[in-house]
Amino acid sequence: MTDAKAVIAARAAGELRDGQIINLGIGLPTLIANYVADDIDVVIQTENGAIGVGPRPQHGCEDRDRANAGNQPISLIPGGSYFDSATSFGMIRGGHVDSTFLGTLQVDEEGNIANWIVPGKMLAGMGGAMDLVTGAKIVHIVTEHVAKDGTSKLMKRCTFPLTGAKECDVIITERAVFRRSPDKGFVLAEVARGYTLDDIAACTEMSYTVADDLKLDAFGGEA
Amino acid sequence: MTDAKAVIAARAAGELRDGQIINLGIGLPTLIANYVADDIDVVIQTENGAIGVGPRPQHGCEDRDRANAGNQPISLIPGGSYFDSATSFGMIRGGHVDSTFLGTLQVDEEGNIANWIVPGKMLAGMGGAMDLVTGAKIVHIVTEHVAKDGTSKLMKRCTFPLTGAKECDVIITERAVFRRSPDKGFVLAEVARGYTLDDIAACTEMSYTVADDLKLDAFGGEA
Amino acid sequence: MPKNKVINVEDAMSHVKSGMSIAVGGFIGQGDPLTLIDCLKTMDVSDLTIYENDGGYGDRGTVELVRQEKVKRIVASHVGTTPEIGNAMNEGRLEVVPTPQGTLAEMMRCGGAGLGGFLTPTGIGTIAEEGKQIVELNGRRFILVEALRVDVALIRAHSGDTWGNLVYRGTSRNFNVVAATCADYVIAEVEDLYTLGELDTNSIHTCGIFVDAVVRSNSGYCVLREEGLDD
Amino acid sequence: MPKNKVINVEDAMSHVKSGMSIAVGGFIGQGDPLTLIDCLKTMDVSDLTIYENDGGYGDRGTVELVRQEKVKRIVASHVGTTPEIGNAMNEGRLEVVPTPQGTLAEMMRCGGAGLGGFLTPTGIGTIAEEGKQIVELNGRRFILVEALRVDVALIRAHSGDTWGNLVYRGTSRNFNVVAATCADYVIAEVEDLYTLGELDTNSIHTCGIFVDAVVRSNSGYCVLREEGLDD
Repeated sequence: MTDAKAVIAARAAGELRDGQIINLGIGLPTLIANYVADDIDVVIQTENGAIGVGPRPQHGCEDRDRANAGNQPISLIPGGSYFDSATSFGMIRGGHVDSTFLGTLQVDEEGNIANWIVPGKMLAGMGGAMDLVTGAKIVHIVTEHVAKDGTSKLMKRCTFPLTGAKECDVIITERAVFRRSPDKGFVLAEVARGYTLDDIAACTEMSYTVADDLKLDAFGGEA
Repeated sequence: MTDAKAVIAARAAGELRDGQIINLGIGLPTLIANYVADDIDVVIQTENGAIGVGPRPQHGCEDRDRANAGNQPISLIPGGSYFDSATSFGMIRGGHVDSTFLGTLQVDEEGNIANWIVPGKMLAGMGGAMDLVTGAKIVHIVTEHVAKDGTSKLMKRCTFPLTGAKECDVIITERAVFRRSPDKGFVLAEVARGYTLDDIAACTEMSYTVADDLKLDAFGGEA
Repeated sequence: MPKNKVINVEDAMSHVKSGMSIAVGGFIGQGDPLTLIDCLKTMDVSDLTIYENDGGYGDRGTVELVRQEKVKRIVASHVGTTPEIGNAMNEGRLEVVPTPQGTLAEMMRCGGAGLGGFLTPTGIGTIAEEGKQIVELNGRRFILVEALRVDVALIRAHSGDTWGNLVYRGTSRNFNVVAATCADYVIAEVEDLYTLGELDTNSIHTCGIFVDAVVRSNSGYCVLREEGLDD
Repeated sequence: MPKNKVINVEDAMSHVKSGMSIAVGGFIGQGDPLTLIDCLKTMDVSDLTIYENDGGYGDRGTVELVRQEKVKRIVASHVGTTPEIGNAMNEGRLEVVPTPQGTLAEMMRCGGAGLGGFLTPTGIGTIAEEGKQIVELNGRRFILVEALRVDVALIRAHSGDTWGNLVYRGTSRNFNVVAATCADYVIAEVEDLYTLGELDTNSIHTCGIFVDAVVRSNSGYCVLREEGLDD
């Protein structure tokens, strides 16, 4: 397992708890569903209006009226159902979704998230991300640790327009896991195989402290 | 036809226009459904969560899960359906109900309505009346012209707490019909059989003007 | 597989403690959660605040909790169908806060949907304005009503599955839908219980995401059904 | 009997005039009212303001009206699935107002429900605050968002009856439900049309009270269905 995205998705799946309701953002976060442990049952909500999202339907069974927010065909597990957008965001904003996993452009030491617009580039829009980071009980940012130009995506202060202020609870990269506590800010909890504490310090712009029970070789890399 | 309530209900039914959505208050207004003309189709909404209210079901077919806001058993006409309270008041407040007919304790020359509480007497509550007078496009007050003590229910100024301010559009009693215009206030449009202009003046406390095309012997009494 | 939330009524209702706020579904008997109310009658709780359209019908419904002096305050649109509530109020044993029906429904929905409040034209120029902030937008005046969050919700559905997906029947849907969304702990009694996947995915009225415990309705409701209705 | 609202698409769409505001249902192709959009493409209208979650998918949807320069402004949560909209914006031919998805849905619902506005925590601390009134309640800050009313709504349902009762299918329900409530004139295209009384009274998603015209979907939607979906 050497692909960074696969490492991140697999580690993110380890955050899941039995019985949780989760929402997975488009792209990398969607991959998390592939790594859910056998003894864990989670229920996946998609903000365009379905809950209990199951595997991709068998070839030939795709249906224009059954898709997720990324327009990929879906099936429902037993107990799943469909609803309208106002109800969907009532669930999300109302704290009925336990956990969301979102990719990002930037995240900073205050927990600010910037993942919807790069100034000067083509506008896509925030979609449901602002509602998700505001409403979900636990907000996980899942992202590669550094940008393509080598700079840290975990910054002192986001420079792009924010998606949410002080909303990020957990950051999961292919190199480390950080958890934010109300008094101490982000705390480095885990370092992936193949990285040292110094490696993480060198590629992380934001301030953080190191957990007393820090786990080294915690995930990823060659087992 | 000498019973005042029957006269009022029959005259009120004459206000209905084909295709209208209407809501009928509990008590006297409910009787209006019995007088709808054959060539008029109206759709009745009840605020507890049904539309297309039809006749009382046949004896033995009453059902605890199918009733109106007055707890009377209902049936639905084809096209009718059920919904929740938030949706129901979305319809009402949102102006999707064309016309409501409500009884009252008092109504005054400004169009103020007081129909939910008599100070010092047992409290019942406003139910959905405040929403109905605010949201329905046309608000009809259907009421006996005078109270049991002989005083006019059509007052200069309501003395009981209001249900709605300046919301009444039409007043229908067993003696007369008044319509409120934005500039002239209430205008006497019709006088029932058996009453003269002087009779109406004598039993009406609120100010009003008389329509140019006033109809005398317009309804009620012995035909 | 989504969690099985079916438990017995006593275990579910043990979440109700003295001093709590409770949203109750139903409309003068249509869809009232009578199994849950019957259980509450046997419990040693007091000082409850009830948010409900009404107090029930005749001597059946939350009015029974008022008679037992378990309730200190009821926020409702109408209590005229339960004379005992008016008596309790007049004797100073109960506070009643009359609230327009649409406003009460929207308070519950708003709290359930994570909104802080809403602007309604209902009640402008009446005592419903009292103590409320008024906001003027585009020349119209609105009452700012705060969203409602409560400790527990008690609701009733016709059909349900083990995860708490619910389908109501006829006019018994009413306040049950919004009450289900605005509480920290939501208990639903259901007449007909189905295994997962039996209910139509396209026709669920309350999603199981909102529900914490599913309880089977007992015969209490059926007895009421046989009583028939007044006219 | 409730009114028969089934008319042909041209008569229904003749209510759309230059300069109007239009709410459009659908979500990147799921439930987009393509029959109505196809008709609009043939009409001589301009300066439209569109409220919709997105601009469609690829080159199909309201993006087609943007290409024709009929649209001056689109209020949406996401336009990333229709590059042509980004191009039009960058070239100054179109104004795009990005709006959080939940806020946009609630704006439509609020306008349809006769409310003046609502307080949302979504977007606090972001540019979504800009130009908006902030209301503090119980120590929390909320954005006051005004309700949306528009001239026309264009929506699509799977099944409908002649009065305009609608049933959606799967995730094609989305914004169609709220868009149906907030317009002066609501046009619904339906794939399957039923006579009154054929749809389940307990499972209607949009009540006919909200709908002004019912139009049969043409094959346009089916063509899209055959195209399959991207991954």
